[in-house]
Amino acid sequence: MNLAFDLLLIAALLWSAGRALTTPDLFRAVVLFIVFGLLMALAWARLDAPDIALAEAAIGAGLTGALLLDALGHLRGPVRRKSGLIAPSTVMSSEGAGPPAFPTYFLNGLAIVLAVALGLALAGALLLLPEPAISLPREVAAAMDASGVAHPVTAVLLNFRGYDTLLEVAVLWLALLGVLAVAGGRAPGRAPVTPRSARASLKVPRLLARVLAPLALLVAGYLLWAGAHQPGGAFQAGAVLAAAAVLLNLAGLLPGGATPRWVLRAGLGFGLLVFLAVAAAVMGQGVLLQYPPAWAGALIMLIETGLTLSIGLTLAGLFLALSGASRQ
Amino acid sequence: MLDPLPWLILLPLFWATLAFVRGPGRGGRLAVAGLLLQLALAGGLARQVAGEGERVYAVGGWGAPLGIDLAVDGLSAVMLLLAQAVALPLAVYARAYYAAHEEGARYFWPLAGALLAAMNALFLAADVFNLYVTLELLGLAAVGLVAASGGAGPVTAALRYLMATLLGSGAYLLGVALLYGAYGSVSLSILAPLLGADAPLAVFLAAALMLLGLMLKTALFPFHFWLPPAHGGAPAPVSALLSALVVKASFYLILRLWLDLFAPLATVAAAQLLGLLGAAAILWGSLMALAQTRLKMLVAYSTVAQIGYLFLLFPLATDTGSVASASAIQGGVMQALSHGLAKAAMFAAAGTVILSLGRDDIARLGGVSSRLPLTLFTFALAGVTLMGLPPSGGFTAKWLLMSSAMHSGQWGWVVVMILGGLLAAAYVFKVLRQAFLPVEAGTQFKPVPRLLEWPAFLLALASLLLGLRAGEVLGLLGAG
Amino acid sequence: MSAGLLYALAGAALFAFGVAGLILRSHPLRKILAFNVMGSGAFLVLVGLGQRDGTADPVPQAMVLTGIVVSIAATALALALARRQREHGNDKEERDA
Amino acid sequence: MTMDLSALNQLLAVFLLANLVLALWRVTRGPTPADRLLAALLFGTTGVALLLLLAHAGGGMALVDVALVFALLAAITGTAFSLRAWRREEDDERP
Repeated sequence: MNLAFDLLLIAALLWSAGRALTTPDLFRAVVLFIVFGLLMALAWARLDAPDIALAEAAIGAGLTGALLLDALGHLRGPVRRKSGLIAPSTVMSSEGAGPPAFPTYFLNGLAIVLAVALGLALAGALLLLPEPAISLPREVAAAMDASGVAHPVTAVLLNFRGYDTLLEVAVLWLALLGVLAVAGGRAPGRAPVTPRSARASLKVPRLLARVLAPLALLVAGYLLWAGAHQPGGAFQAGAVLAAAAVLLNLAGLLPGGATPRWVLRAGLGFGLLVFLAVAAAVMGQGVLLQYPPAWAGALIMLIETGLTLSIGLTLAGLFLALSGASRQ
Repeated sequence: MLDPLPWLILLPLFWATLAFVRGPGRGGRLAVAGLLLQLALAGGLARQVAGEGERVYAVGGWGAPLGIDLAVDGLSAVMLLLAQAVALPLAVYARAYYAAHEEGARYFWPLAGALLAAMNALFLAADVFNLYVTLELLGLAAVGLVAASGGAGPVTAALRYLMATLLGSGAYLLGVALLYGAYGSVSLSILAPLLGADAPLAVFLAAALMLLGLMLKTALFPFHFWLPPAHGGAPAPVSALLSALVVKASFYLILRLWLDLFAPLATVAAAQLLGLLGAAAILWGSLMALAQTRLKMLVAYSTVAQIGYLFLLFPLATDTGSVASASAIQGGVMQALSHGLAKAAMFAAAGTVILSLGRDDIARLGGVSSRLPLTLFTFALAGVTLMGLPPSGGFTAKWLLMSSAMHSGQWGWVVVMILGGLLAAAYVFKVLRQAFLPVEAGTQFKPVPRLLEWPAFLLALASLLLGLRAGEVLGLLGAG
Repeated sequence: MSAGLLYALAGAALFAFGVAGLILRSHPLRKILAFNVMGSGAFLVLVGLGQRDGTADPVPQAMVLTGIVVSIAATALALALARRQREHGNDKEERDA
Repeated sequence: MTMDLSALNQLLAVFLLANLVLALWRVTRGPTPADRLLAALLFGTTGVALLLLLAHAGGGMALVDVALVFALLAAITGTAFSLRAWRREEDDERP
């Protein structure tokens, strides 16, 4: 029966992903992709990975879904320009105009053959793989007492491999920089102007936003606190915060914009700066990111709190910058 | 005493974040100060490596396999020096450039800081998953820089660049997943001794995926399609950073994986294939450069060609005996260094021409020789390195590669290198000839600040003098 | 066959889907979906393969959390670029008209 | 896998998942955008039920948190759809 569950879930995953990439209608593709994200969250739950399930539900399905739905209106309609990966003129698809030429058939065929070969080779390789020589879970378990937290994933994320996380926070901040650079520099962000006719339709979303935003704040606080001893932590908490901001923006209660003022810029950089400062400060006693054992728990909590704020702002900023930029 | 190793990663992140908080367009002076410090730190680290050899740094004090290790040896020390040495003059140049030309200036400094941090972190990483994170950091910073001016051309180029770089890092990540599944660790020092020629199929697949992904990021022919529009369309300081450094970072990683981790899997056939792609890149890139009508596109296609030389080292260093192999690796690294310096100078010079003339059509460069003599001289000096004439670093590089080819009896590569040098001479002289023509009627040369011309000149001079100091560089390379 | 290995196999298939989609589809939005599918595939291989023996392994789980954050960062940047590109296309059309 | 579903829970889980697969079919078939999105929202609710079941069956209490986030986020996706995509969808369908 377990196997039946897994096979059904995997079939649904493959079907939704495959259809999202092949269905001719973009809207349908995005909805299928959101469904794919939800199914992935279920798969993570099934794989004993509740931390990832949380992140996937909040980031993968929630925020990515909102970003895609918001972008959809701007990216639909006839495509005037190709942005093919190989070359503008050699790859076409059903979204382009005109029947594909012979080299297109050939290249498309080649790509399909290569992808199928890759999939089969991977499957074969996975089935033939012997057991690994090293067991990291055992190493993690042995070092848990010195990590300052009680939840293994948090210990890996913020202590054993905290350096990865430092760089990853930088990646997120960097993406916002890129979005601001591309979307910004135009009309300053203002609350979306709502025509009288549309105002009535915002009634329900506004009510929803007013009820859900405080609730989201509460959930974010809970997830942050929970991270020390059970699944949760800064990323999930930040994502829930960001989702609340997105909802407020959609309901017209929070202005979008791509030119953050300095307080907001400080908030966006705050988490990274705290992380960097802690990483540097502990070097007085040892090496980069080596927390003194007695302080490890407190320092990790400090970093996570800063990160929750900045990750929330950054993720929300990714949406608000785009949403504000398009409403000039 | 300040340990230079972690600070090479923290410092650029610090000034990048502070520049962001200070606001759009701010932070240039902070960046120059930070880069000065970084250059000193990289110098200090190189001296450490030259004196004490390879060094491992366990972040968080945990050590592999539980924690993440950083490591520095001769190769990474040389690459770190190159990155800071190119970035510092470019930062001085960029301040002058953006003072005259505001487009794309708003987030240049934070993006550039993140780019430098990513590169330094990549050169120091000794953990395949950590390398993945640095690759993503580097890729997104580079794409952001290309797109920052917001124009139609750069945005399209940036989107294509982003898709290529994401496909590349996706393939790399799957390779990491397979390695973890096979051995239970992602640390290079743990994985290397476990990996043998009898490795399971998954490990061969991992090697192929990681190398392919990185080739896409390095823009090796035929994966070069994204490079010319991205490097040619970005503002000049960005083109210089990207062409001089960013493609070298993924090349460095290919070299490191080939020589260390995947050495037991490396076959002569695979090495010959890489060499053939490199040869095709040299010829195709040079011919395309020759066919360009815009100066920056010519310089960008020249990068496609010069990347080709880097890949000639693989057939020369695989199963050819220690003498040929050592000289091939030295030649490849010298090529990465001298091309880095020369290409930064060349793009900076092209940017100066654009700022002064307002355009970069090669056919209408008349008068540059008399109005911008220093900039033209910079371009010519950098050209000497690309052609591989003595005493430049490019000459040393090609001489080392050729002697390795002769040693192992692979004469074909010698022919390719000679042809490549001739073609480079052809496209460099195509520009110089136009520049020496008289000023076209109605052409206005805007005066340019000296801080625009001198940093570029210093970079070109460094690429030329590198040949004279090759002994020291190669000594450092062999130290760890 | 353990559940981990089963999901790793599904991940391999998803990765191949994503690669094919990224190469074959031309619309930027579709490419963005494709690389997300590709990433999810790689994540499933990473965690599934690490948990072949049926015990949870926090190390690849933490790595996937990192990967998810990187994915949304790249998605947002790609969407921003695609939208800007489309705006330029629309501007051009208006000028041409 | 620490999670070992008891026979009844297993049956229920498979049943809920089968529901999801049917909803997935509705998402692909449409025919109207509202059909698609309602089906997608059904994913949220059924997903919550499924997660609670998995938590009950030994997947750990953390899955209850996942269900909580699921429920919260489904509201947001729904709003994003109705306010942004749906109206545009109707615009598109007008001749």
